[in-house]
Amino acid sequence: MTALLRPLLVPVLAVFTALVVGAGVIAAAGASPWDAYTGLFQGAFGSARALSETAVWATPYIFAGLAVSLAFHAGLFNIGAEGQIAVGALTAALFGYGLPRWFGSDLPALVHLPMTLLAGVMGGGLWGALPGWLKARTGAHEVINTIMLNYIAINMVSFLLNGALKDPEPGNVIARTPLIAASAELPTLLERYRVHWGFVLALVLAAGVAFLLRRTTLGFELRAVGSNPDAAAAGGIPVVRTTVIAMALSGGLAGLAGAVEVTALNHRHELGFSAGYGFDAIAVALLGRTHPVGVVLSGLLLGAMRNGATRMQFLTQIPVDVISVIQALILLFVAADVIVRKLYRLRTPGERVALTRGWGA
Amino acid sequence: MERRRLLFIAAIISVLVGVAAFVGSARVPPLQIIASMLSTTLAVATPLTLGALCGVWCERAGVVNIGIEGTMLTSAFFGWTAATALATFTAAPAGLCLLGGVGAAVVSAMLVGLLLSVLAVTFRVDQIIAGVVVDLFAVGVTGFLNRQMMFEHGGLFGGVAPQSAGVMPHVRIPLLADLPVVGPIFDQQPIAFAGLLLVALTHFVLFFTRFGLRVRAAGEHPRAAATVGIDVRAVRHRSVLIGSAIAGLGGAYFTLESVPSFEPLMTNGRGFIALAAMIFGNWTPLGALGAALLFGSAQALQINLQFFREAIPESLSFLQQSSIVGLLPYVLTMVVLTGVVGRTTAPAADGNPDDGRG
Amino acid sequence: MTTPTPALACTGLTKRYGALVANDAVDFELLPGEIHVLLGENGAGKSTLMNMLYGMSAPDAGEIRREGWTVTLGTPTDAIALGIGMVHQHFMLVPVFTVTENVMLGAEVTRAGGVLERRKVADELRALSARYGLEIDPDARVDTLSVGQQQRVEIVKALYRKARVLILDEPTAVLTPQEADALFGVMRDLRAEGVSIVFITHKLREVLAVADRITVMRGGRIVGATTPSETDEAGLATLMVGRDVSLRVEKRVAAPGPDVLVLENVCVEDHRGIEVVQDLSLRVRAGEILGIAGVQGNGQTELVEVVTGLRRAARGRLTLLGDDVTRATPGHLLDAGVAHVPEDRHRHALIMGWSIADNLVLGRHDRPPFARFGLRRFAAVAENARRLFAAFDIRGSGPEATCQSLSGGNQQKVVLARALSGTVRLLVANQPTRGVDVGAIEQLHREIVAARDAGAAVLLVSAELDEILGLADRIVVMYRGRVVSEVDAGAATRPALGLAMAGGVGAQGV
Amino acid sequence: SGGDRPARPAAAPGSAAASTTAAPATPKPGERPDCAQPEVFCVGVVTDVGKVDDKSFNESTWRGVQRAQKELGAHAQYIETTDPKDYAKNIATFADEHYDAVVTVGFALGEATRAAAKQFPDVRMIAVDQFQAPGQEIPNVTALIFPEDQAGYLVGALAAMVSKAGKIGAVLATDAIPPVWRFGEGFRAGVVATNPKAELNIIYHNDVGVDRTFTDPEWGKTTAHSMIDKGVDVIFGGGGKTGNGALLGAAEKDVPAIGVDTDQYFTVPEARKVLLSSAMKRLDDGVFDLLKASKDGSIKSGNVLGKAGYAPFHDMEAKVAPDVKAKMDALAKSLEDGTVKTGVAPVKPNP
Ligand SMILES: Nc1ncnc2c1ncn2[C@@H]1O[C@H](COP(=O)(O)OP(=O)(O)OP(=O)(O)O)[C@@H](O)[C@H]1O
Ligand SMILES: Nc1ncnc2c1ncn2[C@@H]1O[C@H](COP(=O)(O)OP(=O)(O)OP(=O)(O)O)[C@@H](O)[C@H]1O
Ligand SMILES: [Mg+2]
Ligand SMILES: [Mg+2]
Repeated sequence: MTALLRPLLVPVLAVFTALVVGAGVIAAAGASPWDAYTGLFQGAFGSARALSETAVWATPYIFAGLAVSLAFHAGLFNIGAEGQIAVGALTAALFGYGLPRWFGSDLPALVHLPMTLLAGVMGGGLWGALPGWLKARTGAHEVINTIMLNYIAINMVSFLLNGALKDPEPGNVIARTPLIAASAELPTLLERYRVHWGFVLALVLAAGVAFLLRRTTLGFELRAVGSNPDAAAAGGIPVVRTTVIAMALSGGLAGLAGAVEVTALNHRHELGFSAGYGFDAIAVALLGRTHPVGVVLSGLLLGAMRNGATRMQFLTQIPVDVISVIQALILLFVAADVIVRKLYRLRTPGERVALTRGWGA
Repeated sequence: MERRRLLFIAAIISVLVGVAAFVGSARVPPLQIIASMLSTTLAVATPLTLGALCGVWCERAGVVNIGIEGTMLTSAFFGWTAATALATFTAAPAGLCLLGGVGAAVVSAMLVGLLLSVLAVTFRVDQIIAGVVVDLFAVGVTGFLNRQMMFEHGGLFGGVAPQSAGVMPHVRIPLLADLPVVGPIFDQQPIAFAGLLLVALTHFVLFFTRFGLRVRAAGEHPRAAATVGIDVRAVRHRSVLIGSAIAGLGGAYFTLESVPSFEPLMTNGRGFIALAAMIFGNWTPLGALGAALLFGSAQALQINLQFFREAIPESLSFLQQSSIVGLLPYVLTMVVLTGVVGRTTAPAADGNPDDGRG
Repeated sequence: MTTPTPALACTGLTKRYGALVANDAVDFELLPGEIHVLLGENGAGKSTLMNMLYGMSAPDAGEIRREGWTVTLGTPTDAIALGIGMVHQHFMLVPVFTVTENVMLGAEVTRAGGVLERRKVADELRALSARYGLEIDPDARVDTLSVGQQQRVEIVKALYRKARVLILDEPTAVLTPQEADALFGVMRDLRAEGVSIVFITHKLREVLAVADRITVMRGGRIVGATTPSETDEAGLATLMVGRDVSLRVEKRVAAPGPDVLVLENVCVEDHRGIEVVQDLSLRVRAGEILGIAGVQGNGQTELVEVVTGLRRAARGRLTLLGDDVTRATPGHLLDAGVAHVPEDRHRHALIMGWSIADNLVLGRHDRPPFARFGLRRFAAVAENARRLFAAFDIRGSGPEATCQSLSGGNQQKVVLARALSGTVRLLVANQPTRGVDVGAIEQLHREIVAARDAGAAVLLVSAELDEILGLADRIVVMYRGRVVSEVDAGAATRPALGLAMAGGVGAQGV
Repeated sequence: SGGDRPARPAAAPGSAAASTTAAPATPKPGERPDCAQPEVFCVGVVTDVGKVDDKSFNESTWRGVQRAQKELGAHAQYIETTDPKDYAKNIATFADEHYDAVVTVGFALGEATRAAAKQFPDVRMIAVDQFQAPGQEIPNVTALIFPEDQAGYLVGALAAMVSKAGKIGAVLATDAIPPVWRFGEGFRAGVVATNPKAELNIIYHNDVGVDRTFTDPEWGKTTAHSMIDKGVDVIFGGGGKTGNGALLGAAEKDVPAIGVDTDQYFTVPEARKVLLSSAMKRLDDGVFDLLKASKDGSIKSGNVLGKAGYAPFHDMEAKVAPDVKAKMDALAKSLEDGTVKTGVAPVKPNP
């Protein structure tokens, strides 16, 4: 039991410490930390609807957190989840409203929905595979390329949403696609609540990623390339292909985050909807120690914080930015675990996990 | 090699300026368009140059800094807050308030830099993660404090929209500023001039002084530096602080030189473009300036294409959309990274926490 | 006759790394104007001792004296100020800096404002290098220099700082015999000027050639002292290892079969695009060990990379058992029965943070019995590990422990065990015993011979003449990317091979 | 502008911004009123993706609500939206607490507001900038819309009359938001009607994401400068802080400028010396009036047209010729009584 809980120790202490510091910030802002955190808790877990909304918020976090984690395991830092989400959402929306038109008839949901989700996976996957390929082939660092592709994605999506893919309905002025067909909608889990099958899919995929990494030869190869690409190459593992696959899978997961938002919630893609998921996903992955189970837990935590923030603001009128501050603090304490370990006088483990290498490597 | 890169950059800038002059020639004299492009380019390039210089300083010493965006955002906020507070609560003349603001911007940027270097150098946290922490922090803290100070009651300005101290005055260099076409280069605001000066200064310090030699050694081969008695950590801390101070000036550009107000997220990703400019410029100050000017001219072109939109044929009208011309810096950076246009080489120990100790 | 005050001395110097005592109460004296050789097997603690004397690491106990004065060396700066210079086992040069910049780094000459005086220093360097016959171009970038030239830069670096005590940690490991001889000339000149030198080497010939005095370390302790006139190579070897050493491998005469690997006119470029293997042709037959002798850096690494598919030949043709494998991938070659023991086990062979069991299947992880339908089968992986642990006498805390936790020798056993655990048609072993102690070496050699006897072709690359002479059935010598000599093992002699390795012309006739 | 000593807040009498000083502080936590009580009037504000301190439509709305707080004794709270998927949840947060009125700010909330209105028929929804198509009105939704085109038309005419070179520029955030587009098109119509030969340049930021286009004053200023460099001598800046940036750019080059939304004489003091006027839409007044009507039960459903017009000339009073002033007065009347039409569609037609 203690062995199972041990990896949770530092993240839990990091969250705790961040909340304590956050309480100081809230108090300094003239509000009661007790009220604020009560609101946060109520808003996140206080009712059936709150729980449902927390799951809704957590869903994209889990997908995107898994995306970033998977790349980490292959020694790659995917800062591009943001762009991959946008592209995945766009392609999913396109297939969601476009497929029936191209076929000239309605499609059964059993066909249409999977194809729509798959379109999102492919869109995000291609967007992720490109920097993977560039990295493996030319050594161009994936961090800078994924950042660049974020901007390219946002501009491209903006261009398409204002032009070719814009909802032509008279009266529409917003840069958004038409509504997807009902057959492409991802149903909710429960009557009257928004929590949807995407959440279940996220949990399933977390298990899937865990399975992939641990039980499959592909996962073995991914981790080998991530831990020591030279030894992997000498061991006959095709490093270029594996790197591309890793980034494609990572991008695909991020794309799925976008696709699920489209098919389950918004039923269309609208400009500027994925503000900041990409960076949040990094926090989710790191807080979850890049382990799929950890990612699910941290995705739920961050989702709860974002969701509960509404009620916190309602009760205290504390600006929601305080959540960003707390989130940064959590990441700070997780990344610099030395601080937490010193603070709570924990032993420092011998091994250090190096997540990335320099630009050149 | 470096010359080739600079020539390449100059060529692209000429093409961009040429396109604008050509497209608009029916309505405005080409020379006037070129002068206008030049002045827009310089303005847009200023924060990019300063941000890229920050990157050069940090990464030359071996510390990857993807927190430039956060550094600039933070300093933009504190610079403006300080200047405005001085203007509101003291009788100091506007110039002094602005100077105080610049000071606050630089100091706050250095504090952010200290956070980065403590994480990355002292604790040897993964540098990219340290940068992400800085960026997240900056967004949260500036958004939060901006609300607290500017809007809420009990805030610094008691919920009143405060009077700002205005922006930095233009400095005209006599005679030169009156030259045709290139005149705008000599009629700018202080931070823009400082940017050009700092490029030269950084180039000089990095490549011609003892400190620069040690900075570069720390970024190339920290262990070798340590064996000749150089305190690599100290060098890295100092470099990050110097770089951050320069980024602080870049932040000050937004709120004290460009416009007298702060808005949450107002740096709008320019820190990341600055990072791209640094890479594009192959980690050299001159290259960074060139790349910043290139990106600046891309934006200038975008504005000009919209201005002259009726001169663009219908079939090409999508070109004047900001989301298309706006892609230029990003696409160019990716192309450059592939090594097509002369390979970029990062300092060998960039991102490597090894400091020759233990 | 009174003994002069030692230029540098220490008493009771101790250094621990966790449970490992790297230096155990070491007493050491360096007299003025002597060349003092420090000898010892790998891991004996020589570098650790020198690092403490240079201020690079702090002793846990003990005292250091410079010319009789007790000193504390907190950083290299302190050591440099006391006239101590060190040339490290691995070069400490910034590749993109010029020679001048590298030499002045940390001891810069500046004008007002900290502006570097490059010209002045470059002129000083010219004078300095002329004086000691160390030709170097002060304005050349270090990454354009040969290893030997870089070595000279390192020495100039120390001399420039007016070092009176010079520590040379294995400076000859990467030098050709001629370069080494030139270095010895410099060392003698320096000695004549009163510079005291500590010289670390593994090459017994060199020891006898330059030493005034010899100190031997083993297991972190000083175990003996002698002088060249009192001993010979065999005596030194015994002193080093603590018992009589016989590096002769027991093996039958080879019974070579058909060609397994054939290289025809192969040319290979290194990462800089320089052709480091030129027009090389050779064949390795089943059941024989072909030894490639040569000083490191003469193209052997690149040759091995080509043979194992990690690098593409620029020109030429490779065939394996009759099939053209010029463009084959490492995975393909692995499947075809090419086993590889890379030169650098940490970098190219092992995933240090992984379990030994997983490392033992790396490369065959995706094939039955270790995987089926893309799914791994852990039972088979564990069984494999159990079997190889027993067969290769791997000593560690168990298959699930990380490779990190193994000693160097045992890590190398893991690499060889993995290489030999499948069907092996061709074993490519590059420096298979580097950094490995004598006991392990004997076992590793036995396994290689056993693979040969089972019918595998073996391509053995080694810089150690003894290893080549002991193992190989046929020997080729590589020099500057070419085969300069090919002989039967029975006919080979040390001097002849040594001459050929140094590029000597007489080698051809052997 | 650098030379002027900025005035202290105390020295800015009657400024719109300063009026917030008098508003009561947000209620202390713990003393939450019971909004279900009929005599307690509770107002909630849900912002678009953006903050209540955006110096733009969110803030103007909040100022109107604050006035209701002061004058009607209303209890007011806001929730800032961080992601569009929260629109519904945020509205429901107020409805669940039995708030009497919920003000939803911005066009993008249209669908969520209508859905919430059906779900909570007892809550009065005040839908700012959310035009209700005829025949689709919902009983408890009151849309507050403004004739931005008329305000734009007025200042367009002003610009055309003031411009000497006949070159006029408009720097606007985005044409994806209908009110901004209508300001721009109204401006265009006004310019063309007054001086058909005038050269009009409208540049939209349209950069990354709708929300970001409103928060880029640096771009606004740079763009204004680029226009002025090419001979433009009147600048119309609109769209949050991006537009403000354009005004500041004009001020720096001493070129007459026209603001938008509120009387920007008070929100961008640095541009006072060049600020001709502003195309105003009285969001705060409109919201306050509707809240007052909501409280006393006289509120109507459907679309309610708020006030729009142009702001006084302030410091530029002396520089505007008397005949221009007269023409402006006349034009304002004609627009109001419908004798002059702007010809601008309620929303941007699709390509
Ligand atoms: N930084 C360190 N941390 C832990 N152990 C170390 C460290 N440095 C050296 N050691 C260990 O101390 C012992 C002595 O190492 P040292 O490098 O001094 O050997 P050496 O005699 O120089 O060997 P070689 O001939 O291979 O250079 C070895 O077992 C080595 O692994
Ligand atoms: N730099 C280092 N940091 C930490 N541990 C080290 C370091 N170098 C060596 N070690 C550890 O010190 C021990 C001895 O290492 P070394 O490589 O010298 O083994 P060795 O003496 O060659 O072993 P053997 O003789 O048993 O083959 C091993 O446990 C190794 O993991
Ligand atoms: Mg060893
Ligand atoms: Mg050693």
